[in-house]
Amino acid sequence: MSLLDLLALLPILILVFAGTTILMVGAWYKEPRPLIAGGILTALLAALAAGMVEPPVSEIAGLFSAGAYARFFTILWSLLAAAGLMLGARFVEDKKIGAGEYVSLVLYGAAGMALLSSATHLLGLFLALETFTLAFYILIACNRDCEFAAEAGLKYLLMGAVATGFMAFGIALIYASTGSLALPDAVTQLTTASGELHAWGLLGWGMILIAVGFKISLAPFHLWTADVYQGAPSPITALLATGSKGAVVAALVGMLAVSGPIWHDLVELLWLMAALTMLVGAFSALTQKNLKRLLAYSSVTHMGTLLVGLLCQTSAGLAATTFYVVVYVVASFGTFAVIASLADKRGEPMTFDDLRGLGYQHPVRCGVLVLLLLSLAGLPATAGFMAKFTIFHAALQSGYIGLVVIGVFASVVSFAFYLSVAMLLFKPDESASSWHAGSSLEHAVLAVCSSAVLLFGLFPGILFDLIGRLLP
Amino acid sequence: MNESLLFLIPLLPLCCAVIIMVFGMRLPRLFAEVLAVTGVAGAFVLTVLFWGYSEGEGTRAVLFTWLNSGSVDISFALHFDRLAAPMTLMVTGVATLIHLYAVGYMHEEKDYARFFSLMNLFVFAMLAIVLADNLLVLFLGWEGVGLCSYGLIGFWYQKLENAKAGTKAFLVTRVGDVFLAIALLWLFAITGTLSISEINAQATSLSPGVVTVVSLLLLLGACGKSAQLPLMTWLADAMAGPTPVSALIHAATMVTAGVYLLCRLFPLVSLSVVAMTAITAIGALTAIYAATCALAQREIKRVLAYSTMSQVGYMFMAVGAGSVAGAMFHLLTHAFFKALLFMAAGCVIHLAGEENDIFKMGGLTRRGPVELFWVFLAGAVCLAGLPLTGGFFSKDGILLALFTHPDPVYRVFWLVGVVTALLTAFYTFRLVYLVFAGEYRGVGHPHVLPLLMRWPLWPLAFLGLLGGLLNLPAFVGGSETLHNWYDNLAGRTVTASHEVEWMLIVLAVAITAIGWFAAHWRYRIYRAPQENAISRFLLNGWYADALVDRLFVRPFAAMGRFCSSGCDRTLFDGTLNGLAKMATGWSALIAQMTTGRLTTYLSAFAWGFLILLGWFLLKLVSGGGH
Amino acid sequence: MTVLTSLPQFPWLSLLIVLPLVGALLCLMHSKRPADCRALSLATSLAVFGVALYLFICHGQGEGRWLLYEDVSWIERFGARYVLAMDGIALLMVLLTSFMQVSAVLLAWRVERHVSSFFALLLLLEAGLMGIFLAYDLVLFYLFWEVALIPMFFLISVWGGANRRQAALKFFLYTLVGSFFMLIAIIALYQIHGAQSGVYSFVIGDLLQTQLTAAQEGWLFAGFMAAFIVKSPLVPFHTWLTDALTESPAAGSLDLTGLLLKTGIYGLIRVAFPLFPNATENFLPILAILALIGLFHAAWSAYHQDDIKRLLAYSSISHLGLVVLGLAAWQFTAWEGSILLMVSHGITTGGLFVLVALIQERTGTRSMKELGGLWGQAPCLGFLFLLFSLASLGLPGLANFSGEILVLLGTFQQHPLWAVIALLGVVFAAAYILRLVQGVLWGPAYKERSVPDLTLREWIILLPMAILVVWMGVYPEPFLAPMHGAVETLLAGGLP
Amino acid sequence: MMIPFGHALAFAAALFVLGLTCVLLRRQVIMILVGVEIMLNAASLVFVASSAYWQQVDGQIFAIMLMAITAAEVAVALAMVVYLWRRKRTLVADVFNGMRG
Repeated sequence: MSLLDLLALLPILILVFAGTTILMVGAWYKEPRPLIAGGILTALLAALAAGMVEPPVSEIAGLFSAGAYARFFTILWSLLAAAGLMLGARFVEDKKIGAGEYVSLVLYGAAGMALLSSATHLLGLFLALETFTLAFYILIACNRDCEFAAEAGLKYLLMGAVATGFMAFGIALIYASTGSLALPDAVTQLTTASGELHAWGLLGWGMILIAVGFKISLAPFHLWTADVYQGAPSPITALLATGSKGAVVAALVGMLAVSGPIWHDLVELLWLMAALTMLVGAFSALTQKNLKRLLAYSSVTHMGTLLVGLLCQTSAGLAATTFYVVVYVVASFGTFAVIASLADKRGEPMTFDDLRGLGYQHPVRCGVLVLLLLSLAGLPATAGFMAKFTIFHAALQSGYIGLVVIGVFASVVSFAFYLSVAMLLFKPDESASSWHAGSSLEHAVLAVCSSAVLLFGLFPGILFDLIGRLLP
Repeated sequence: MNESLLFLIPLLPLCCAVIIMVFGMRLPRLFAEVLAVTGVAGAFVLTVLFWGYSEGEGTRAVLFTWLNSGSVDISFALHFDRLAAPMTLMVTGVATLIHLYAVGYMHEEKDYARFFSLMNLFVFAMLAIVLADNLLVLFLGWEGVGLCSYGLIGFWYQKLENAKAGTKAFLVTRVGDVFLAIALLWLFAITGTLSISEINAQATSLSPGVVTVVSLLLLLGACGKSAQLPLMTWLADAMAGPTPVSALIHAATMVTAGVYLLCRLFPLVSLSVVAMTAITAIGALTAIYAATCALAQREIKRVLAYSTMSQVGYMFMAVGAGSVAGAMFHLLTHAFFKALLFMAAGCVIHLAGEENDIFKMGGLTRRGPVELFWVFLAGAVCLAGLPLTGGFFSKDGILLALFTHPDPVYRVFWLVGVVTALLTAFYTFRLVYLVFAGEYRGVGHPHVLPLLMRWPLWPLAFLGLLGGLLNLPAFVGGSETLHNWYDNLAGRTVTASHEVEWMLIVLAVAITAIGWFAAHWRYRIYRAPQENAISRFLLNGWYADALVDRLFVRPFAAMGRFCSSGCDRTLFDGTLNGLAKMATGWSALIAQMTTGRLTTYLSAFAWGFLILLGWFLLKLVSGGGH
Repeated sequence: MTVLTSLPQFPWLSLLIVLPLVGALLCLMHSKRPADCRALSLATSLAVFGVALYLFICHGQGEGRWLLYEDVSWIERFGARYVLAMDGIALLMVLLTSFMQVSAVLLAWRVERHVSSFFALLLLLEAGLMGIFLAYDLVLFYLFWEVALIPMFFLISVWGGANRRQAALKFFLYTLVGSFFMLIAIIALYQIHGAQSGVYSFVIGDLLQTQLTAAQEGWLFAGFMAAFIVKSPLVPFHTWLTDALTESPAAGSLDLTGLLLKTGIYGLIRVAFPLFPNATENFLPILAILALIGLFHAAWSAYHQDDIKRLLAYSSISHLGLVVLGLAAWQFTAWEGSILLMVSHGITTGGLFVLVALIQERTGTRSMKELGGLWGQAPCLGFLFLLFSLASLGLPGLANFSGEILVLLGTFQQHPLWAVIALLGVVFAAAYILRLVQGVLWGPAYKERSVPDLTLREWIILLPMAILVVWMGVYPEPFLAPMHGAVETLLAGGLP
Repeated sequence: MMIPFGHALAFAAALFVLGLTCVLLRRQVIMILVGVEIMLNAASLVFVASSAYWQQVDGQIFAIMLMAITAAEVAVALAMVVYLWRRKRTLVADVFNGMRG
């Protein structure tokens, strides 16, 4: 780890050291506001560092790359952490949670996500994955008042532990069959090696796929999603839904970009999984009576669509997936931000009875929520449409007509439940009880999210060119 | 005066109609009445002034292009020729008199603006038919006339039956209009133009089959408007409208529009023998049908309505026999005496205290002004065809044309014509006796008759009686002025030996006499009418209404129910709701998977691992991990 | 072959789209003061109408394929360009849209609940419609196609009638399923064209030259038709319209029937037919049969209705069946007739919907059993109701007749049987329209209630429509003139 | 003498499956965690075996890293267990089914 490596690793270091110092300070100095402000500043500083500082060396200790792609996602996850802290500020004060612990955990999570997105080595990938998963174990269960939070934490913990087991065993098998952990050659040997060892390697990849399946809630492994999203407090759910899933997908895209089409054996399995995920996600969301559970299942559908993008394994497919990830992160973070901004002493407006006619108490925020839901559904003029358009375009280009049709069918169903929520919010006759007015920080986050969704919807060119330059 | 002023004839009534419609209610009543009458009278005066323009080929006036798209280039154009001139004169003349009568008749009516604007609009539409140069302007008039009759029949809309009668009239005539429209489209497709004169010119070059079918379509179109056999059920109910409306529309002008259409397109229609026999057949059948129905009617106006249907049947027979001059001659004389009869009937109803049923009248010579009886009698005499009256000569001319037609089957039509003449004479005098003879059987007290309701009857009486002079047949020393006036448009010139003509005249006189005496014997001393199956059958017009209702109206409503609730509700919406229910069913099923218990989640994990292992083994076995 | 590069002149077409958007935004900002919102939205729609009129007068008779053309690059990576192009037909549609918008805003003057968002949605709908009529790039066309749905959806679901929510969802999802098939077809076509010519572009002008195999063309054509058939409701797919129309608020139903239905047929003319000429060739008979079935089915169903608004919905379907028949005849006069009929139907049925809304305001009911004798109580309203009903009946001298007679004349020359059957359908129109008029105007007054006659505002909405109805019936020349050139090129197989 | 690589792999796989069945069958949260630990140890066993087979040190480094991560995870898990016990006085996994559907 030469000095140059350290310089290349600057943003992560900022996040981690600041996190630790805030943790220590938090032990004595209980006042939440300055600590949270410090956390936000660190996250923004890290994003700035990732953006400004040109890393001298392109690979850090063989584990992580410091290329443009990695820096882009470091910036994204740091900004996300900053936004997460902004959302969490009021939550921490009301619930009297230790501000120091909260901020440090979020910062560690952000560092983990950034490292995961830039991982080029299986060990680095595993370590980064574990860092932010552990952070989330605690964050999910930190709300002592609501007994669902503990239950959600337990479920996430146990499922995560089993997934870690699978991941570790998968990596071990790949190492056994290829003899190396660095991604590009670990994979190339897989395709060239033959005989019995190759079989183990393939099983290893299957196991990793299962662990990833849990992480981004693909079809058979998605059952935990709804309970965890409902149980966890909204600021945390926002980070969980966008950050953790986005980072895993970013890691997969990075891996595929570096090593080219490696999944030719797994394609049928992935095809089945993608179709199953999209349909199961869409249909289970159709009759939900709780907004957070509905958003959980809708995120399952979105992950299915992302898998379609990954399945293409062409450069167009990867670019489309990256675009989709960014748009999904922005839109879905916004939806949970709206719920977080509405939360007050009585908890959060989740069930459809709370939401009925809410649009007339808080017109602006409900308007933003409807806009974000429409973007998640894929309405043109919002970024969601451009994202789905590129994914379907890439899928059609590489001949997955069947998946595109299933994707279309799932988006029709998703339009149905998104619109029923939109209608519910603006149901004219019921007069709903009014919720919290929301702090200025939350309004800032919402403003950023909604304008980003519209901007990328009307002028997607900006993001397309940026991604074009990122992917090698 | 250049010919573009020709447009003033139809436009004058139109402008007056629009002015009355817009400002009618705001301005004093007198203004509306005066404007209405001057509108029509002005048109009459203009027709007289322009009479010279109708010589020779007539004059053509174009206002502006109406439709211009690709090969279609149709403009608002009028053609004032020798066929149109007398018709316009009759329409505007009779309309003026009827408007004067209407001023008196509708004295107490509050909603006068709507009435007079619709009447003027009607005259405009009728003139559009008469003066049209191309078939589309004729179609415009054709539907306009249908609209005005719909509006005027349903004038007293407070009672729903009147509105229903108006709707029925509009719909039945609309069915006729469809056939006319098909003919119109077909003619345009084969001749490339809709101008009547060009169509008549190209008629000989068309294939006979097409000419026959187009002519039959034109016939059906004409039947719609002239209430001939297949489409006649609306005329009897049309009596729900005020009497001036019946006089103008259902006696003089609208019902004769069908005859005028066939005369206008005579060069085309006459080419097909089949069509000509069909026209005559329909005319004959309608004549006999209407005459029998008139026998058993209880209301004065329904008797006259069926009588009109019968007389128009005569005109169809004349056209079918090839004598346009005969048809137009009967059309003109019929217009005079039938309008007179309707207006007189209006006075009679007033005298009988708004009572329509002739069996509740009687002895009206003494209740009202005595001159009313003489005027009514003049009209009745023309209708019955007493010798030397206008009706006699025109009807006799038609019977002569039928008798002398080369085709033997026309003798049958001639016979039907003679029988109808007998029935006509009988029901006419039945009407006269029941209304005027004996004691007053009704309960109503007589309304006083304003002068304006009595004064216009006289000119029509004279025109009816002296109508024969218009086309006095040669063997009586007449100069057949009307026939010469039409010369090339007049169709077949009827020539017969003296014995035949005298034989027919003697027969006609005998027929009328028999009819009169039979009516005298039956109705001179009043006896209560006995109800039996035949009289009910005739009263309901051979149950034609019930037939139409069962054949068309009820199936239409059934189809409506089938399409709307059958197809839309159950089939289309049903499938959609089915799909929606299926989707929610599946989603409930899947949502149950998340039982909330951790063990199920972990077992799902295990199932996923098992699927992977199974797939992996499959891969190993099948491809050895290629 | 790149079509004309962007003409260096004032971007009129973008103005037509941007103006309503700006108006919508301003309306949202003034949510506290409803009076300002009303005035603002009226001013915006009048301004848009003014621009449309100016274009009609000054650019109405341009020769060459396009009267106005705007072309700016939008997403270089995909080759999707921001292309707006206006020909004679688009000009008429723009004019109709702006005119109906002014009357919709005036009609919505008495809305009380959430006034600012109502007008904002109305203006957003207008922007979407303008976009559909002008867009000449497939992605842009698809974008406006869906964007126009959202305001209509919220108009129905928030301000609608009894079961508005179900109707709104059905309306949205129906169109959505159709347009998703179109999306797949668009991408596939873009792919094939790119592979063939190396130029990856979504502009319809470029995509016209793609050589497609019969199977490919068949499938892509089916994809596009899925969207357009559902939107111009041909019979099996029309149930969404009757529910949406009966449940939508007055101004909403005016826009829905006057304009949204036309986007389906407009899509046929502008996108589906030119792009796939020979697939269109052998689809025309099926289209004609569907149109005829639609004509009769809707007429019969209309005859059976008791709710007058639902009756008018069915009458709209019946009229559009005739329009589609005119297009299926593939003949110059028939096309001009059907486009003229589209415009005149927008005005006549629009007028009827305005009157139905006024009647509902006054009597509180839409069922024919509780209506009757309106002529006595409100003669002016009754007269206009009669005028518009007769116009939609196809009475010569009024608006719909000129369109219908041209369609029939044109269709008869190509397929006499179709024209004759269509003519029978027109008689059925008389049946249900007269039943409507009798139910509403004639007969004894249902119950003694004071039905006030038309106020000044209502006169301002209805008078121009009445004048237009008579003008289009008597002298349709100015409306026919601009579309000669456009119909000429479209009939020539769309290849410029 | 060297144990053949195949045997080591097979043994590790068996160990992994045992761990998995322990996770699936046991009701108590703590016993599920034990199952997970077994699975992780199986993974580190494979690492050590393959590092010996490929004569590389990476596997062993990964094994040590794995120990660290397992320790961290157990720490957090047990903290969660204590927290749950204090709340619900039970550790049966299925008791925590407040959220469903």
